[in-house]
Amino acid sequence: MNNSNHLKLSVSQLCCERGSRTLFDGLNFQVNDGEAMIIQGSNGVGKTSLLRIIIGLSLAVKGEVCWNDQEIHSINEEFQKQLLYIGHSAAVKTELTVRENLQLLLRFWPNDKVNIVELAEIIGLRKRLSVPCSRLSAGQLRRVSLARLFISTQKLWILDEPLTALDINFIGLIEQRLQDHLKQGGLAILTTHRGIDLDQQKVIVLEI
Amino acid sequence: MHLFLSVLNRDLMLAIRRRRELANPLVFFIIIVSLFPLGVSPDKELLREIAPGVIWVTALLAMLMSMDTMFRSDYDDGSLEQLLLLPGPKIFLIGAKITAHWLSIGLPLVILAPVMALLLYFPSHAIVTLMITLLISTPILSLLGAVGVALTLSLRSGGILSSLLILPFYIPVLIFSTMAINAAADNLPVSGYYSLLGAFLIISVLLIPFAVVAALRVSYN
Amino acid sequence: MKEFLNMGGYAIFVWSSYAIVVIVMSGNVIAAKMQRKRIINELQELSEEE
Amino acid sequence: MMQFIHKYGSPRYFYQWSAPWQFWLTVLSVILLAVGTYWGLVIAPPDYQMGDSYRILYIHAPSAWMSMFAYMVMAFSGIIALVWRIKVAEVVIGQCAIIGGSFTALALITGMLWGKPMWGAYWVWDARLTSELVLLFLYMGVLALYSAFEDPRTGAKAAAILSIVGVINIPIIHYSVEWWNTLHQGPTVTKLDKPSAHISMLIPLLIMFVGFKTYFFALLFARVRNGILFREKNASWVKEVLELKS
Repeated sequence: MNNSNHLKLSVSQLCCERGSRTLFDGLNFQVNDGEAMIIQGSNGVGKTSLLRIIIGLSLAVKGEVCWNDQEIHSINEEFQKQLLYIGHSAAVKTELTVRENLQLLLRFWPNDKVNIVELAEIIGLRKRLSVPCSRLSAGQLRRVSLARLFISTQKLWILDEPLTALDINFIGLIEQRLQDHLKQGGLAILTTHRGIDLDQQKVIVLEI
Repeated sequence: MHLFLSVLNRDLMLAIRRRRELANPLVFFIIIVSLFPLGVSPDKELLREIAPGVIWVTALLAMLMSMDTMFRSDYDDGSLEQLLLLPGPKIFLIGAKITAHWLSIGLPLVILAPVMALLLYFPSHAIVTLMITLLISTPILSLLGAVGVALTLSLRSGGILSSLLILPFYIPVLIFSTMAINAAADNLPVSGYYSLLGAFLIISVLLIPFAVVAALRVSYN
Repeated sequence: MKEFLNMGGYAIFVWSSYAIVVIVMSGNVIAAKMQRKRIINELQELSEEE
Repeated sequence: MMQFIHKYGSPRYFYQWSAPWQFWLTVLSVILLAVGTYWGLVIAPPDYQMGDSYRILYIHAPSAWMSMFAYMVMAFSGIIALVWRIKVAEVVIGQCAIIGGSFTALALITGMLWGKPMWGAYWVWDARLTSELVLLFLYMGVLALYSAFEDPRTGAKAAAILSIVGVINIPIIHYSVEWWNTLHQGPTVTKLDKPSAHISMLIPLLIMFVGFKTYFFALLFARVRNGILFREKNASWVKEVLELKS
């Protein structure tokens, strides 16, 4: 099932409320392997809430999210094995050094093809491996958390504003990585304010 | 199990980095206990009388102070949601975090308690009982505290509220522990109290992690 | 009647406790009624806006 | 079971079927409380040792009992709310906490007023009073937590978890307090408890119990109905109901 190349994530009749106001209702879409979906919309329309519902962290009021036609909470384990989520907080422990943070990433999401030094090379922090992350800039912190993308064996990428605080050439790197991921039959759902250029016919844009 | 160990390892590593912050509850414990002779009276008899209660209540407060460190920083920097998205049963994850918290706060308290007991002229033959009750009970305090913290995670002033929620649940542990210590001081048998506290511990270990998972789900909704 | 009110010397305690109970229980009822009024007004304003 | 709960738990349907219940329960509670009070204060003979002061128990005991009962109801609806995600159950939690809290306060106050003549002090660390006090703390916790969230649904879910943990703990707390009490206090104190069994004394007590219970449910229905109206303010059926009202 997992390594079949017919993966899809489908959302049907999704409804989300915050307090008394309804963020969105009757939301439907489907993303197939090799496709990326970019969610756009002004602040507070519920982009992040939608992502949190898709990854199964918070529950929708109505409707369901399906991974390969199975409701995600019924296949929690299997779904989470395929899931890579990066929220807009970096999830980097500032008490720890860059090396230790990368070690943590590799411990929780193992990938024996990559070693720490290569990884640090890719995200351009090779020389800062033993610097505590509290001394890194916002952009550098972001890169540490985005290192997840370069060790990822997961098929479904959910990225919340991945490009914030990044410099141009690293943005290029991320876009390249996304392209490869889609080529290898992966799926991606991301929110972003600034445009991101990917192979256009593979991109669905959702306005909420 | 692998999940449990790796999370435990992670949290302990973080605890070592935060040791100054973690020392605060212990310092608090020492200071408050030594305030009592100043506030009440340095009278040997009286201090020996109130020692179990004082040490226990203070230890309890010190634990409460430290509760927020269990999830707060992970929640704020978004790594808690990453952990919750790891494949595998969530109760192992929670169990690991609670264990780490106990190892970094509860255990030091257990080791510190005898010293404070001596400050209050507590009879040395009962100090072992004091330590054993703390050893059995502080994990229960960590477990119950986890529920409170998890419930109030998404709130601004979570810290104080969570202690309000949890303190009443500490009462049985407090009662039985202090009763055990008093019994030991009077050279009465204490094994009955141990088995009761042990039973509490087992029940808590079996049930509370599920409550914590549910509470975290609510906090993320 | 007099010694009924006197409650065998326990008048203050008996009567004050009964009084408090009456106050609180009726207070609860009134509170519920006011809550209802408040909500209905609010909802009517809401519907008038539309 | 599930269909049953979903049917009777759907806000609209609940609002309909609860209306007559609320009415008749109110009537019943008024009658029972009136009869019980009269009987308890006038007809029932004075107790041979406590004199007339024991008449306080006719309101103390039911309050104490209802304070426990309300917590049970709260926890039970908490389970329903968490397992089946029933909106009505969520509403019940918050409203139940308020009512139960007031009963707990009543039990404490009346207990103290009873204690003054019996023990010569307004407060004695009697097992029953103490666990009542702890119960008050538990209610305070639930209320504080419930009101801390600006989204009532989240608040209700959080309060549900807390009250379920609480309901497991209450017996433990109760027995630990009892034990502690028996160890630290001589048995000389007259225990705060139901009057020594004499039928003419027990009948009014029973009437009061039932009266308090019906009162509780009447009030609960009223508050929950209000809560539902508020929670469902955007639903069409609410507008219909209100058009009838206005």
